[in-house]
Amino acid sequence: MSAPLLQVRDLQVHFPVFGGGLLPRQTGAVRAVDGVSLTVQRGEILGLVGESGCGKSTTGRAILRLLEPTAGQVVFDGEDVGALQGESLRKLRRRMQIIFQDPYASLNPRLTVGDIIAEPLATHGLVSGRDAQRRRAQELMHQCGLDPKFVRRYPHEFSGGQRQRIGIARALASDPDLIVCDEPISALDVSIQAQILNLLQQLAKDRGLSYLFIAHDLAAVRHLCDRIAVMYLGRIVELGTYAQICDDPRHPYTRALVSAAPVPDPEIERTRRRVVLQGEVPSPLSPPPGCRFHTRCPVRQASRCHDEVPALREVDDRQVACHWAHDPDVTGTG
Amino acid sequence: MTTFVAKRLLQIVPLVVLLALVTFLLLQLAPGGPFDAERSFPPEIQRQLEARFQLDQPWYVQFGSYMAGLADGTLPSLKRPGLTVGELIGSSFPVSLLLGSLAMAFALALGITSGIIGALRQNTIWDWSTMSVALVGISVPNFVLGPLLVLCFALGLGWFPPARWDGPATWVLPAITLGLAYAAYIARLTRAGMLEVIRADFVRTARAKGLAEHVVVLRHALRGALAPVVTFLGPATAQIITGTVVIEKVFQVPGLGYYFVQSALDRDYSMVLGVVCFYSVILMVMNLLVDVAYTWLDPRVKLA
Amino acid sequence: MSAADTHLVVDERELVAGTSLWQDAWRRWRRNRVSVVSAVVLVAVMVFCSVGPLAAELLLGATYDGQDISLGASAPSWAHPMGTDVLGRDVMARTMHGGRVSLMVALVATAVSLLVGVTYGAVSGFVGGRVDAAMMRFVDLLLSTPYLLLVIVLMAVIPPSSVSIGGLDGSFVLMFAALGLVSWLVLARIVRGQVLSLKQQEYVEAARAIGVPQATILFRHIVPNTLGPVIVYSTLTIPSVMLSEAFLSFLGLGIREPQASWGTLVSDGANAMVVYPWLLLAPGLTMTLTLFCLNFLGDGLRDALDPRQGET
Amino acid sequence: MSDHVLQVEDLQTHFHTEHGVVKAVDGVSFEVGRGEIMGLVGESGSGKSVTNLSILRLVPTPPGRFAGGRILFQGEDLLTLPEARLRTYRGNRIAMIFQDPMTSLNPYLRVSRQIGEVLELHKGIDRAQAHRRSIELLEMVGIPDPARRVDQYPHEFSGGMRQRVVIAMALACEPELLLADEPTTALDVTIQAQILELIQGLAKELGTAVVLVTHDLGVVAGVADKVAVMYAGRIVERGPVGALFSRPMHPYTRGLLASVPRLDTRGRLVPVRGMPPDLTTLGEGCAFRDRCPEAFDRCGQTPLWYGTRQRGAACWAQQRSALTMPAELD
Repeated sequence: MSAPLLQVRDLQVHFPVFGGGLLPRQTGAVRAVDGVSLTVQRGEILGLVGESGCGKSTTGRAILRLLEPTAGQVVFDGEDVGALQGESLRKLRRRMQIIFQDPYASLNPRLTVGDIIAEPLATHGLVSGRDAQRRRAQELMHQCGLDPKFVRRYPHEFSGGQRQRIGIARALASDPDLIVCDEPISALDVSIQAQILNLLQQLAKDRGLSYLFIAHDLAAVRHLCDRIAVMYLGRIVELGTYAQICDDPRHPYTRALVSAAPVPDPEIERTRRRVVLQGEVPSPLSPPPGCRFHTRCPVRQASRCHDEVPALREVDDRQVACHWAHDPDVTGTG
Repeated sequence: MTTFVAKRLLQIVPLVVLLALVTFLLLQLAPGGPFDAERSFPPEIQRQLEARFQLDQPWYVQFGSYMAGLADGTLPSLKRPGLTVGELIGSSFPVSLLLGSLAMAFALALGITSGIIGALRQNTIWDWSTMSVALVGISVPNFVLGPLLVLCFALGLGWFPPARWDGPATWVLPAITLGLAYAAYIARLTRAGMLEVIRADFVRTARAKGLAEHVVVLRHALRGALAPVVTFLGPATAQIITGTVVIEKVFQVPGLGYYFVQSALDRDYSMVLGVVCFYSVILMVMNLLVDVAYTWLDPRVKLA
Repeated sequence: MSAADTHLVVDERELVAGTSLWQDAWRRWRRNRVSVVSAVVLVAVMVFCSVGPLAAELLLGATYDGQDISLGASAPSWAHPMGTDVLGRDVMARTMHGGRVSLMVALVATAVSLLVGVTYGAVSGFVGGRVDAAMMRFVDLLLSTPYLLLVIVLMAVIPPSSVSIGGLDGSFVLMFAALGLVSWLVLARIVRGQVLSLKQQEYVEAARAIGVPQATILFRHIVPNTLGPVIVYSTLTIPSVMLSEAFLSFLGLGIREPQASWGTLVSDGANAMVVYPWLLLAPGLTMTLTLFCLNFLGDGLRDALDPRQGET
Repeated sequence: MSDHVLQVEDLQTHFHTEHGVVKAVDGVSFEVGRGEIMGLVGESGSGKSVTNLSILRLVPTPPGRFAGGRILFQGEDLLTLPEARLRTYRGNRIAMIFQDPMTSLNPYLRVSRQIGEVLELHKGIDRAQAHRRSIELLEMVGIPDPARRVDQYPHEFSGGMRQRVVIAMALACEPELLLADEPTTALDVTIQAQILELIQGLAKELGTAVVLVTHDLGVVAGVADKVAVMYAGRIVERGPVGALFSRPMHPYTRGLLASVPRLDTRGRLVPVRGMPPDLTTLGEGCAFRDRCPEAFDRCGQTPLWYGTRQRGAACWAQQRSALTMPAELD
């Protein structure tokens, strides 16, 4: 295997919390991302799944340096992203793009669709001349399933699904190698979600793109991704191929997630065994000691889960962060 | 909560001193002095006067003695011999306070009621007419409104005395004149707040519980709708302080406001400084009360 | 570019024209009849005040300071449509002149407050962090003082002659400065809030992800989106500045004789209203009408520019 | 009249906007029995939420207007009931749960007050009794330490806990009918599982009839007994949950099922093409025909219901195929 396109090592993003008083001073930190390591190969789609507040979006933004990481390293195609400044960082941005969740907030309402899609072209000098840029924008619109004759329209004149296509066209404009997709379908209607998923899949295939696909919907991730990383409270708890994660999860949290995801088939729904987790996700302001999942874990064992942080270890060709991942007596896996 | 209030009260002291300093320097830098105009004074008397009020001292000594005098209430007025600033404020402020309070009470009662009516009857003749009246209220300057009311209700119909300040009958016109613009403002704020809250999910929940409409409005919607009104009360106090200045002139009310203007024109430095400090303290305390009221209104707000 | 892409070169004439948010707002505003009428009346008032004095002088021979003591205070007539004051000056000419002064003070002071407020707010919001905290602390501090009292002191103690610039009367200069400097505070807060929230918008993040330079982000993505609230707020600042000017003039602290503003005219009128009511009514009603239209215009613009209103 | 708790007959709820009349609900009929959970499925703008709101007449009028139909609750037409009488049903015999637990609780009032006022109003008990009962209700919906939490404000609860509070409030008077409008859409999957389990358990234990509005076919498959699929203001297909999922009759239902990614397989997604129609410009004919792979000339006319009241679809293609093969009805 060649060197991975993206390599993230022990990434941490902490948001300082300021207390009151005349002069604000830091009283704590939200540990949104707390030691995430992952790799994305060329042409690979890696899914990053977790519930709201688990730090998956923050991870995505820190990789693109839209947020400054507190610690850790992001290496993109051999270059240390964290060390780049000014012009060299701008150059790198051409090769890493992002698609957002909210198709309404992610497009500047005052610019035409043509201007929005052409912005990367103009910024990086990829296409010069307004006419040429507009033509290229129209090509991109066509590739994303939009009618090119609407190039002069404004975002508010499009539906949610169409706006998401505009966002995709903008991300593709600079011909990137990696796109971070931050929940690109969760704000869309069911029948539109499939259109966008298929478009993303097609584009990845045609252009050899890599995605870091962030989502909370395990089914969508399974459909699209080669490998999946599951996050809980700022950490990755399990990382494996889509089949390993969805069909044979080892971490108790992944198992709960898989079993909670509804399947549109009453027969399966009626027969399958469900792991309903008790309680709520603890605050990332004061995460529990030891294994972060132990407060809700159905198979936790006295003292060790509470005292010792489980490392992300290799278990049966995948990585799991659970003390008992290899122990079928505890986890109940066959 | 108590520590918050204590902290804020303590903050008032340096702020007021700072403000007093700015005022003082402004007075110092302006050409001319308090006793310049009185040409009849022979030079030595003027020097005596200046020495008595320490005007011949360096500015920081003057400022220090002014502040000390203000603090213990012994600062004499420059232009009214024998009277201290404290006595002058003490005798005239209650009138301004009564006027301001009456105006504010009138404004709140009228404003909140018509705001609620406007919101609940949105896009009807009720809404349209109350809001038009409110817009008129905002647009008519009180020094135009005051004389007009006097012309109409005092001189024309003879219902109220045209001026002066003795007894409830004389309070009516000044209070209405001062309060109407605020009533209009509060009506608009209440209506906007109400319209926003009335569409909120939790109001729909309240309806789904089977509560009667007046319970829905008064128990569930009104508190949220009043938030902008409470926020407005801070700046409103500041405006009503200056507002009384005009009303006191129009209706010849012996209040502190117009006194202040006269003192400024007469260059009665100690009086000007005293009133600025006094009103600043009132305003800052009022702002503090608004913040505290806000926590009572909205349990999500934490004071820190 | 493959051969399949050639059909994409859509003819210029086939492009579907879009409707920008400005065009949308303009359409919404035009439907608001009261607001449009207000705008028309305002233009009429401005013409009345700017061209009016010239016409009055040519047609009626009336100027704002021309006295005819023998005439004294006379009721409205054909020669003096709004009557004359105690010195025999034409009230209409004085009302026009006063309007000129009031409108000019309001416009200049609003321009000052726009310049200061927008710059201050934008810098504070865009830089963020400690600078923002300090800058906003300062604004809060000023807002918590009875600053109009300070303006009163300022106007009372500074002799206008000491600050006159060029041919401009010192009382004007003082007024511009005093009112401009107190009305920028709220505007700065609004702009700062806007900038802060826009900075968080995903389309600004998208621009950063593309590598768009900071200055371009500010002027292409942030500033145009703050304009709506700024326009609305400044239309509402004009009447409030006008009121403050009139308020100071009414107290005898503003514009000085023989110059007149609506505030001084109303003040004079109020003193004589029992005997000569037209002295109060002419300037008072003109001013009220103007303020009324400005407020209606501001309301209409807010409804048109606020997208939430557009949906209902 | 029947053993149905709720029977909706040809409901029509229209909105008069400046762009024209929007027929948000255009002739919807269904019924729910005791202890039965009916899933009402559709995408945004399909009219499913408006249908639910219409039942308690919570649609703001104007701009809304009930243009026709009947809503029979225990045989009584809610649409013609005097407002005062309807209020004695709301929150008492018919309760409602809304989508977003973050906004559907009053932020200014304590939880005890919000649950208590329903009890005081409908059960005529005093404040102290209501307070005690509120604690019991919180306990029932699985909120730990209810005696302490009952006096807290909504912002002190997490999303899942707030939805439990909402459910406790809805169940306070043991309603015969529960209207749940996307009750889990705003929640995480693991919390969704908890809430669905709770609703399902209550329907079975208390015999409450439930109308569950959702866009998530998976949720319906897991919880509902029967399903109605809505598109552009009409029910296009309905049936028992098993039959509807295994043998969908309407092309839209089939399209939805084929476009949802599934956790158990990784087949190819076949999205429904195009976009939902604009309700203001909807004319005669099947609203789905522009997106339908099976549309033919007949679809220009509004399709008739094909099938029975329990199982059927509004589709001409069904009619056509019925001529050539025996109808399959459950």
